[in-house]
Amino acid sequence: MRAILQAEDITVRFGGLVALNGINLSVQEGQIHALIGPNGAGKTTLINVLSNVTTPTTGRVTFKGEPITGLPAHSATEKGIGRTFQNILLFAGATVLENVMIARHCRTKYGLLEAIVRTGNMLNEEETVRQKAFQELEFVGMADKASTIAGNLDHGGQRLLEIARALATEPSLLLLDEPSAGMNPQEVNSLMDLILRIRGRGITVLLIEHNMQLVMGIADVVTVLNFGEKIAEGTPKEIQNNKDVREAYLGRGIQYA
Amino acid sequence: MVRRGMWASACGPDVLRDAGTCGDVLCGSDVVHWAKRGVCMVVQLIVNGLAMGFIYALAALGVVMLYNALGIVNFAQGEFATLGAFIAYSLIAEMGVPYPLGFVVTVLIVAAVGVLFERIVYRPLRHKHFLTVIVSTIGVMIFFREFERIVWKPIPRFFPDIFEGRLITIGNVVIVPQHVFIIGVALVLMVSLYLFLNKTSVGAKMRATAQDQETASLMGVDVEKMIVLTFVISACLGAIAGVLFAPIFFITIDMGGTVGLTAFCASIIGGFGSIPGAICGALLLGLVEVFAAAYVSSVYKPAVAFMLMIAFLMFRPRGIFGEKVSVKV
Amino acid sequence: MLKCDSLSVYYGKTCAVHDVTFSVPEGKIVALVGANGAGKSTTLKTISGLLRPSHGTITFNGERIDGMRPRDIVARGIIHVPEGRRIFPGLTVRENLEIGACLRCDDKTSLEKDVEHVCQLFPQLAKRMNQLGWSLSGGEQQMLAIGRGLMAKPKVFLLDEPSLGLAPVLVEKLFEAIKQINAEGLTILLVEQNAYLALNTADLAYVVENGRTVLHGAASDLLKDENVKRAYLGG
Amino acid sequence: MGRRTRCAVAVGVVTLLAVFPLLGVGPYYIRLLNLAGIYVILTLGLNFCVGMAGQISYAQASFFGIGAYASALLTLKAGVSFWAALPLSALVALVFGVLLGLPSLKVGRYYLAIVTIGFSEIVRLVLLNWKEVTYGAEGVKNIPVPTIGAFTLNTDLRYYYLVLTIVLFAVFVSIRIVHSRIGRALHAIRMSDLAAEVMGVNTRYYKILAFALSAFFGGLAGSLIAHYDTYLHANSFNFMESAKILCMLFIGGSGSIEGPIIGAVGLTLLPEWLRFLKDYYMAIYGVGVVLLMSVMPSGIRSLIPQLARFVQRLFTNKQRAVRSEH
Repeated sequence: MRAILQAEDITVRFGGLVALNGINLSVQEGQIHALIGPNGAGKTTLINVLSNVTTPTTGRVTFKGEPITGLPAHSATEKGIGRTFQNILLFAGATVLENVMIARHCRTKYGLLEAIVRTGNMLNEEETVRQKAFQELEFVGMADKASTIAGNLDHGGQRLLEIARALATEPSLLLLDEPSAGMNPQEVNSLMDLILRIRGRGITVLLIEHNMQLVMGIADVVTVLNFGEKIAEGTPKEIQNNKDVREAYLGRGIQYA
Repeated sequence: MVRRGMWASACGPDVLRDAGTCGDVLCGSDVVHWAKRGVCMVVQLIVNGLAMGFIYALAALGVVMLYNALGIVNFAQGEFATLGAFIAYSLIAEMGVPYPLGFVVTVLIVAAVGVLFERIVYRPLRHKHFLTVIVSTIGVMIFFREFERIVWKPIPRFFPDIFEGRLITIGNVVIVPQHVFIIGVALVLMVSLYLFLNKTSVGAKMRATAQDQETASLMGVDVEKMIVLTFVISACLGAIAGVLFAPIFFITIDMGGTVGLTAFCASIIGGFGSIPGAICGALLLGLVEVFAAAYVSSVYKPAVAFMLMIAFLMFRPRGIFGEKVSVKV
Repeated sequence: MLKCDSLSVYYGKTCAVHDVTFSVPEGKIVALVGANGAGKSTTLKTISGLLRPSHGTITFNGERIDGMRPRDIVARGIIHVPEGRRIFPGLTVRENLEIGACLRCDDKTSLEKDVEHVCQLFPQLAKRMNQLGWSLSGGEQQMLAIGRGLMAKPKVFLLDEPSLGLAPVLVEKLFEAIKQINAEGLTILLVEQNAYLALNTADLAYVVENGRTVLHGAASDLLKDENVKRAYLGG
Repeated sequence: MGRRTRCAVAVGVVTLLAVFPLLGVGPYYIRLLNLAGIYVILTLGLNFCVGMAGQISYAQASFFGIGAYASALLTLKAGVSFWAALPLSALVALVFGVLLGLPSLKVGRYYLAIVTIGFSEIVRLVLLNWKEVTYGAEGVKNIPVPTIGAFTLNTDLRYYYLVLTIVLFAVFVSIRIVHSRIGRALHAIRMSDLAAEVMGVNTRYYKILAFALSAFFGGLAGSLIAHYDTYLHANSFNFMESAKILCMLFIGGSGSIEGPIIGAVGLTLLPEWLRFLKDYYMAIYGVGVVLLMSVMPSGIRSLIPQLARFVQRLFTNKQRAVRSEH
């Protein structure tokens, strides 16, 4: 096994606030890696750093052995890092299919003139875009909703669409920010199945989650953050029995008379 | 159809520049040392620049208060100034109302327009896309201009000088009393606005509403009323700027546009959303404009504000006092 | 005292709260427990008048309050301390507190007394009276938010995620203060993601899942419930 | 609609537009149509920037002016033929579009609005004061009329076909861009800058591209107006002109192809039909913009689906009637 992504000594400061403090994280290829911790622990900030949305104050990120810190976010996507957003960030006015088609952008090449002249190459690429977009919708089970306006989907549907959209960028690492938020237990079950199927495609998954059932059920490795610092890392079992984690997050430690 | 430049008339009769160089005439007859004449001109230019700066500052305060409270920029803001100037002209010059009374009545009328603006233009657009808001305020701007064109006809009006052409002479320095008057009124207004916002409970409620409408309503603040009040203050500041500005230049339909856009530039230079920043930015712009017109070229005066603003956006986007804006994902 | 009956709330087309029913007896701490996005905060926002329910009723001391303006609800003594503290960053601590009391037409001395009271409860705030809100630490901001709510002399307190992003030590202190406020006679409806903490603090609790109340009972019983343990306590 | 029907409709519309002015329309109305066509090009151009990419721009009149001056000066001073000056002036405008696009990477929303206003004001002042090149406040006179061999486009009707050709070109290019990865990328930027970037769209590049395309179309329109009016003055390309184009775009419906066309044609012809309003026209226009924005924020275009359904119903009813007769 080898690390697909390596973050070294990541520190992020916003003004006086330290959001992340010297985090080291290594994600192994082909695994499901969960990131847990209380709200405000810096999990989303870390995901933002890994997807190059936020530039860290110090530290470096290497993806497949190549440094990616400081690159614009779209080139991280091109290199194979896909992501979803905690506060669902869909193209709400566009249809479900259009949402996924936009995500194929970095896997198509034709330019302005080809678009105007409509060369054969352009038409081929467009055909592939449509096919692949449909495939991803089928993969997450939303093909029947292709022409729905994304903003009109229910919460669970929007989360799935975000995943389909991220998959359409052909990532080798998928970052999921609270994919189960707002889903009911049945939806969570099928989400767990979906995440396993994503790994089955050879895609490494790094996810932020609050739902312990999901984390403990499918994660290979769990990292716990608290106050911008890594307080524990290990298998789900190890984490559950870790005293620090219970105090900071799971909450066993706080007792009242 | 003759299409007129928006600022064409504003840069035409450059009264300011004449006032600035009048030192040549007044000091020149004496046997004054050249350098001394230079100094006296600089002092006069500073007074001119500050006067202009304070007018921009009043308008900029209106812009910033509205932006802080509602997150919108009203591109028709400058029209409050034009409207104020025209109404004051009608009341004072045409109907013979005494200046102080005319001034107050003008401000009251424009305040009422501010209330209407909130009801008719802002409310229906509250949660719309910012582009829609921008286009809508263009509509308002067109309406105001055409309304003024119909009522006051497109003839430049000259507002009577309340000081009847007297000049203040201190040594070799000649100062136009209107400039001093502008600086005085603006200072008094700023101090009272500061006291109102910071020392009264209504002021605190207004600031609370500006910072977080939802939470303010959870505290029992009447958010709607505070928003209307913000519009009223913003409109009043515009109107006052217009009335003060009127005696310096001709009153034209384009006048407010210049003041309004310069005020935006000033608030950007100061750091958008910062009240002290807007004031400093406005004073800086007033001074730079006057000095550039006197020493470089008056032809490009209307663009000075924009050039300075673009320079700031390029090299110091936070402005003089602005805080760092961070994007939240 | 406060009752919600089959409450449903929509955000646009998506249903955030679906048939939520619960009641808050006087003098008790009642907790709403559930995962992120389960509809707990939406419920609180609906009670305080920020959102309008599409179905169901909210009654306070027998009077229907659903659909009222937030102002009128505040005037009846229901105070919502919002999620994420939401203190006014550009106002001083004292001004923040005074805004909290803005619907009371009290004189200066009684206001001053209440400010004193808040300072006794949270001694850290006393030292920072003239600082601006944003300069406070997270814990102090939460204290200020609660203090600001107390200034309105509430009858019912709606607390939304008070432990959010706070260090465990601070959380402990904060919850002691909450218990103290309750002991002084204030009824509290608590929304908390940390189920363990919530169940340890509350007298009664309701479990909310996907915008429905699925389980309720005495907090101590729920703490022992196997399902609750598995879903929310990570056990 | 299938490919065939679409082609048929397109051919029909083009034929109609080509034949229409020959049916005894007075030269005054043809002049209006020419102006409408020029505004269609301008508005379609602005649509790339504002409608599709969501980047506010008050500078369309400047690109219009830059194109007009470039074309006029190229023909007058450098002796270039109109047919070369037309694309060249569009390219000159494009370069300025890229220049203006650069700050759009740093600032957004209201800031960008002010930057573009500033840009257009600076352009106007330069055109007005750079006497050696632009003839300053006198304006540019005697701009040559385009010729094809011995044939001169010196009547409104003859110019009509030139304008029509460029309009069709603009519409064609717009349609092709909308239905491509470029159109999708621009649209994505409008909906969410951040999401677009994370989905792999190089938002910097596409924002600049949007400005460049806007400017290119603006330049084309400028060249057309210069050789049509044969006289130019810098003050025509002012803030209010930009505001007017922006209003056309939003009243028609931004982001689409039909919206800008409806807006530009409608607002050019409307004053003619509303002549009885005289001086009040512009004031009512202002009020109209405000009302329309609050009632119909996506423009008149949003009426089209309803209209289409209505027409379809009429059509199907007729068919049914025909069938039942048999």
